[in-house]
Amino acid sequence: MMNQKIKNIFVKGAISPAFIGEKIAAHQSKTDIGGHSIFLGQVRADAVENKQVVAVDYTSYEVMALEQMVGIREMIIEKYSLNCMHVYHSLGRIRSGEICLFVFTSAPHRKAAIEACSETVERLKAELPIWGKEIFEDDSFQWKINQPA
Amino acid sequence: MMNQKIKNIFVKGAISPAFIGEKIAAHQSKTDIGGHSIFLGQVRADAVENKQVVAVDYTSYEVMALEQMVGIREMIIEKYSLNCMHVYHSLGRIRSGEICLFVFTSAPHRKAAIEACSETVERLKAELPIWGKEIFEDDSFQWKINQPA
Amino acid sequence: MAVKIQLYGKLKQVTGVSELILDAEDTDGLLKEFAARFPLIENLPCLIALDRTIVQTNTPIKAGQELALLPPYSGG
Amino acid sequence: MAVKIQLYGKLKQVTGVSELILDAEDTDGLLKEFAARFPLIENLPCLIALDRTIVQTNTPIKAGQELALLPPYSGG
Repeated sequence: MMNQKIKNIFVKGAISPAFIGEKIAAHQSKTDIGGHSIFLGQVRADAVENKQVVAVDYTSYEVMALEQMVGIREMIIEKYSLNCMHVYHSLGRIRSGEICLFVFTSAPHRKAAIEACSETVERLKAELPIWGKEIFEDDSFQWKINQPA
Repeated sequence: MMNQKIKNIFVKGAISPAFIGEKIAAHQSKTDIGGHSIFLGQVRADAVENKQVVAVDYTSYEVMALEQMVGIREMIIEKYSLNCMHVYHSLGRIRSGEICLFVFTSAPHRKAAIEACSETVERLKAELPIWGKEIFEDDSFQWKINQPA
Repeated sequence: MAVKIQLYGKLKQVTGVSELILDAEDTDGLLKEFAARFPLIENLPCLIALDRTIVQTNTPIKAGQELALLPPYSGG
Repeated sequence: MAVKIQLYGKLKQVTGVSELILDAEDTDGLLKEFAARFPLIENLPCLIALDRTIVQTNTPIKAGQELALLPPYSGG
């Protein structure tokens, strides 16, 4: 694992729709791609006992998360013969309605791109050491618990 | 079917990455959404007998396609309890590397958004009367044949 | 009965027209007439849409109905 | 052996520290020491990462290894 190139997936703050548009545009020169699949995680304003979530504060054990992601990336790119895969996860306080996760897979045919994207989302939720603290409007908080798929 | 609101899905020419970014941005006020799934179809520069595809020219029996899409949309929004669904398909000449299909589904949780997007892509490829003519660099052409998923 | 049919995709390209008047009472008769007029494309797979819905079995044609001959779809 | 462990997420918040020195020879011993120091969080589920890999069974700790206590993940 140590001799693999480790790509950073973390971005400070929310992932902007314009950034996503730019990443899509960067693939128009790759004319062997036939399909892109994208998953975006957006912070929900859930209500818990009459209080509304206004933001999620994300932290990570970053060194470990990036190492784990190297293995996930390699395995999935090979399994689905992807042209490429890009993953971005926010750190810090992301407000409701903002995007905190961006997974982007590209392949010659749609089935591979779609299945690779879905599998990447499941694996990173299960395997990357990242924690979300849900912040309510009165500044109280609770630790997020991921639902199984 | 006739009393349903018929939404236009057709756009003249390629779908721009900036347009996709704008559509994503338009969902940031919907704070009950937790996940978006997006599929993008991109024109591949396939080689056929040493000639390369430089573009696909799309035509449709538009009135029928839009009517069929009403049924697909309603069925999938209900089946997956989506917050919303958006579909755009290009007409006219789309060059290799450009985007000709944009399917965008949003739901409170990821599984519904992802499965709805995938099912919409399969259904529209199978059920919408749209035809692609692959244009080669020497202006010769062949009619596109869709691969089954 | 004279019925107007729309042609799409490869059928439009090969025949060189986007509409055609044929004499037919039902959808099987329409296909037979079409094949007689354009024998070279007899082997092209094609679907008939009657009022924008695909018909799978022979169906009588009524005055004013919208008819179209469609090659296999290749959108997306 | 004195070992330094990193704390994350709820474990960091509840203890109020991001690092801790504990005396342990293996990962089970480490968990026992940690529970003795912070009895209130004994019931919190947590994983041990040894050199950035989760260990599922009791594992001896060697000098210089990177240790971390991790609550259940909730990224994405």
